[in-house]
Amino acid sequence: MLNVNHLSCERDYRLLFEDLSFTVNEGEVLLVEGGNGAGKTTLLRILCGLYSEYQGDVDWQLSETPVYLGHKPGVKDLLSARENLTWLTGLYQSDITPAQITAALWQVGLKGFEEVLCGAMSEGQRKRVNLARLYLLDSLAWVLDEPLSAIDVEGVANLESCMDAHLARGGALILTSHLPLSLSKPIKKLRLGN
Amino acid sequence: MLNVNHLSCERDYRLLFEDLSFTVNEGEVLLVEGGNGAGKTTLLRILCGLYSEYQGDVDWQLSETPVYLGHKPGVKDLLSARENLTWLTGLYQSDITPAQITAALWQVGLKGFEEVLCGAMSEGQRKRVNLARLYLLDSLAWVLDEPLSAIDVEGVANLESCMDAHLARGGALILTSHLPLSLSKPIKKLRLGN
Amino acid sequence: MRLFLAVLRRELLIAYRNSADLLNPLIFFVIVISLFPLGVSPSGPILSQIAPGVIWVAALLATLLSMDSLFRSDYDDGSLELMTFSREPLVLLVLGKIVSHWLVTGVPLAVLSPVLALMLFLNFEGAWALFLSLLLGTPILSLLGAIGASLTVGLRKGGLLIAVLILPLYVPVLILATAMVQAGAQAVDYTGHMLWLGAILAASMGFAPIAASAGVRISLSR
Amino acid sequence: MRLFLAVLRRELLIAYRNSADLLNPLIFFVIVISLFPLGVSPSGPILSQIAPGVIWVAALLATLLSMDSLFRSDYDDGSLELMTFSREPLVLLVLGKIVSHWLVTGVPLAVLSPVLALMLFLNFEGAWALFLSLLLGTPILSLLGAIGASLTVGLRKGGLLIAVLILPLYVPVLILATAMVQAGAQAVDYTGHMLWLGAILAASMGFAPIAASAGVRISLSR
Amino acid sequence: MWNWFHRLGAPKSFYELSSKLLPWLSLLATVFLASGAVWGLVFAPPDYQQGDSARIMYVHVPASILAQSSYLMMATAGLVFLVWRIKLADIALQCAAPIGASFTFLALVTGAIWGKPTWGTWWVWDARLTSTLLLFFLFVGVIALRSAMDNRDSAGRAAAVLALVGVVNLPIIKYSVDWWFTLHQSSSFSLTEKPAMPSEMWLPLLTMVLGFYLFFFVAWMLRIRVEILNREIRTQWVRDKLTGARV
Ligand code: HEM
Ligand SMILES: Nc1ncnc2c1ncn2[C@@H]1O[C@H](COP(=O)(O)OP(=O)(O)OP(=O)(O)O)[C@@H](O)[C@H]1O
Ligand SMILES: Nc1ncnc2c1ncn2[C@@H]1O[C@H](COP(=O)(O)OP(=O)(O)OP(=O)(O)O)[C@@H](O)[C@H]1O
Ligand SMILES: [Mg+2]
Ligand SMILES: [Mg+2]
Repeated sequence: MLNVNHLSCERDYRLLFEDLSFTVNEGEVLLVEGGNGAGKTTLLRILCGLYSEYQGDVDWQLSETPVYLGHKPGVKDLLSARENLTWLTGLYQSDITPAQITAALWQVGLKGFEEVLCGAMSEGQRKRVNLARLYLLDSLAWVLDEPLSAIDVEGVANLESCMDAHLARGGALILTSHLPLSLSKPIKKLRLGN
Repeated sequence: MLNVNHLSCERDYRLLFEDLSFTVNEGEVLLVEGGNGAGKTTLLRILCGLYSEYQGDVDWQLSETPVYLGHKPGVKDLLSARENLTWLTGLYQSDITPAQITAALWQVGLKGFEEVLCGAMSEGQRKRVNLARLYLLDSLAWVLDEPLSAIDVEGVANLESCMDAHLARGGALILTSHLPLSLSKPIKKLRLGN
Repeated sequence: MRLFLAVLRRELLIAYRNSADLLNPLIFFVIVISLFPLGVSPSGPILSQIAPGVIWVAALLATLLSMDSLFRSDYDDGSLELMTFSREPLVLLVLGKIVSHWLVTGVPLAVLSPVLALMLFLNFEGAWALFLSLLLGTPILSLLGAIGASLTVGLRKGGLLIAVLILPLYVPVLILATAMVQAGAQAVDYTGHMLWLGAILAASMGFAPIAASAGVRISLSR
Repeated sequence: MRLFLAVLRRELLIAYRNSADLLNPLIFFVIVISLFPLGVSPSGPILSQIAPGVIWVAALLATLLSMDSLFRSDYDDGSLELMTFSREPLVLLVLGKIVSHWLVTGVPLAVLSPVLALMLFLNFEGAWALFLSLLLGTPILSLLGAIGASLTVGLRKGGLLIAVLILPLYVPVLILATAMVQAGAQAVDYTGHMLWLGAILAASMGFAPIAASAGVRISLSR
Repeated sequence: MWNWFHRLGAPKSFYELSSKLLPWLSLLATVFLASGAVWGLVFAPPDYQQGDSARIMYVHVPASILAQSSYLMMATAGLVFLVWRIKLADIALQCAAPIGASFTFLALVTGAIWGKPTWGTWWVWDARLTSTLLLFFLFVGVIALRSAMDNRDSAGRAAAVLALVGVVNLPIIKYSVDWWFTLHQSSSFSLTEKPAMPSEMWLPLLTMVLGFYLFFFVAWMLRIRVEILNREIRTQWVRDKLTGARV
């Protein structure tokens, strides 16, 4: 699904990674490891075309765009959870019903918060609104930058099963995480930094 | 060191906690637990006088102000790591030397990044700059909101030993965390939310 | 197209949510204008002479400064990067944001302007011409302003950098429009001015959204 | 006191780091002023008549809009809440920020103003009076503006809300200063005006920092 | 005195008290307004130079007076809220702002209408007019800030601070505007040299002013009561009230 060849990148004179080549196929997980500042976020942004100063080539065999989740919450403080999610998913697909939105919000444990403005939510809740996209979008490629951070313990378990489901239906998953991750499938690891 | 009596707080019509009473003494750790949206951040902000809509009373027997670390990085993108740290610590103490600053930055693993602007740092590195305060300030009360999030594995171990040292010298520690925490001292736990 | 409407709805919803934001450009407009009699002189002849210029400059500033937040908040909370992935071209989204901005700022300004014109002792014909000029001119302001907004988003520079970038581009509009109003005030025919404004509007319609979406991509890859 | 200096150093360092920010108010000031000959009329008599008002209104706007970001970025990255814990009173920090703001905005404006005055055909005496009035007036603008900034920080409203809140409070300064310049231009003695401006400055010195730090605390407890 | 102050400060007791006062106040208000209106518009003599157009004065002047004093009251409420943290004061401030703003607006409009026949223009940059306009802006500022903040408590305190700052500046503004106007005196009209009013004119005017005051208080109380119900909706006594109202 994704082929990366001879990818290298440096940011202000510090070489982050060099001549990186890997592939990710249907149903595979790639965990990008590395300490703080190793270049995980940079790599993921490159894969999604959000950062362009690199050598080498990245190509997706994919019809739809990958789902990207970054460090920033990506939700509007002035919109309610429902409105945010409707908008966020609407960017990719036009066939999502309000009922599905509600269901997704419940699945990320925001039952009762559907109409609360995201500005009035806690750190983790805001992140959950953004994560709820994963239950709705049928893109086969997920690129998630520290999806587990700020999420509580049940939340993490929840998310892992969601990822398992995604892999089971043949999706590909590229993510970073500083916490241990337990998935049903074997986890391919890519270590950045020395 | 800290006495809290009959503390209760609600945010837009949702009761977060009610009639909370606890004390934290020298050399004690209080871990505030609870799911996303349970009210951990709110409680910590109340303890630090950053949020004022509550009933009950909070009193510190403490000469200096507690060290607070919140969800936000708390560093200026346009200042270098050194400048940020100098400024942040200068707010509390006036007797900190450049040498100490450098040492602290090395201890949080930012060797080589002293002069890099924080805007050009990764999520975790930015957080580390803020955490470096803990090595410099001699306030006996630390109030840390998810200090471990976005920090890599070695970083976490590092931080835990730093906390142990703090407790050993009779400091008090109040923190929240979604990751497991291992300290030498027994951890008092306070669970919020149902 | 569906998406274009979705953007429109979202933007208007947000604007409605902080309705203060809706009114601010308007109030700003009024206040700035009423500063001039205080600063210059309250006498009718002088004021009626400077009225078109003053009102138009105020309109320029009101649009431009409200413009600054066009992409800012989307950038801050990261929803701007998500937009670049959308299933339809980014240009459409940008255009949606611009149109909604015009609806929320430009139109009210135009509607209110005659009152202010009268307060500055402009005659009715002048006030009417002013209204028309603003109706034709403000969309141009929004379009051009969007380019500046897209380029400056992400640099935390307050509203001033964008003003510095874009105000020079506004000069032709300003000159045309004020000339038009003065013509109107002297009961001279001003269809020529209107045609020119129309032409500029059409042109900027064409390239501004493209430039703006390019600007957004540039700001994001940093 | 040590801390006051620390704030000053930090603020100036940051301003120097994005030196664009340093120049923007200035350029904004220049551009806005140069819009008037275009919008109103290039004729000398008219311009010299409106010059004091125009320049001062431009100064008002330049200060106010640069003001908007006074606490904003500190709030966004959370360093504002850390400041409230400092070992010395918050008022001191706030005052430090205000002073540095004046140093990077007010002073340059004042220094540049005579040139613009001459461009608008104001005579030398007028230009000199203008310089003095700005030197005395801009600190007041920074002080009052800080109140607005402290109250609106954390609301993502762009620079307009603060303008709406604060511009009315600027009116006395505007009136006094422009009158002073006009007096100067007609070679009338204007020590009276200067004394008044000084009095207002002293007064706002007294209460503005307190109000502003109260505002900061309010904005933070959310 | 003190605990009376605090008891009144409790929304519930204010609600009770106001429900006793309201009928009387509203009655008085209607009486004053009606009699004043009839007296002023029908029986009072026309102005000797302006004729009947001057009768709008009976609306304009009270409105203008109210505009100013309502800002004072609002600011006082703000002070009380900041000093003693009495919730009621916050509610009072929030409710006073729109009313005061509308009175100011009324003063502007009636003034403008009056200006047309007397000065031949809708608007002149006369000292009084200008300072009223600025007063209107101050009101708008408070309202804008109030509505811009989501969190209620901090919104209240912010609005209070702003109102106080405004009140500190109000005299400076009024003075400077007057001075500015006299500076340009030659170039414009003024309201300052008005003929002393005969008693047949100022008595009805006085009645109208009182009527306006009463009306202001009535409107204020009504708004406050609604707001109280809004905020205390989850408390027992409100529940009882509502259920009681329903049956
Ligand atoms: C938009 C236009 C106007 C505004 C905003 C305005 C505003 C005011 C204000 C603020 C007052 C002071 C009330 C007080 O405290 O005593 C006032 C009083 C008055 N105004 Fe106007 N005014 C306007 C137009 C006019 C016009 C056109 C006239 C008629 C020539 C007029 C005649 C008066 C009179 C007779 C009083 C009562 C004087 C007194 O009680 O001291 N006003 N107006
Ligand atoms: N600014 C706000 N305005 C109104 N309500 C808020 C605001 N911030 C948080 N809340 C509410 O307060 C509750 C507690 O929020 P808080 O941030 O304390 O949770 P938390 O325990 O820190 O969660 P997390 O683990 O996600 O950080 C949440 O339910 C949220 O809805
Ligand atoms: N905006 C930027 N400008 C310049 N350099 C940057 C920028 N952001 C990050 N860097 C540099 O790129 C390197 C990698 O940053 P990146 O964010 O990819 O790290 P990361 O692996 O995501 O770290 P973390 O685990 O903390 O998120 C860092 O060393 C940092 O110094
Ligand atoms: Mg990262
Ligand atoms: Mg939290």
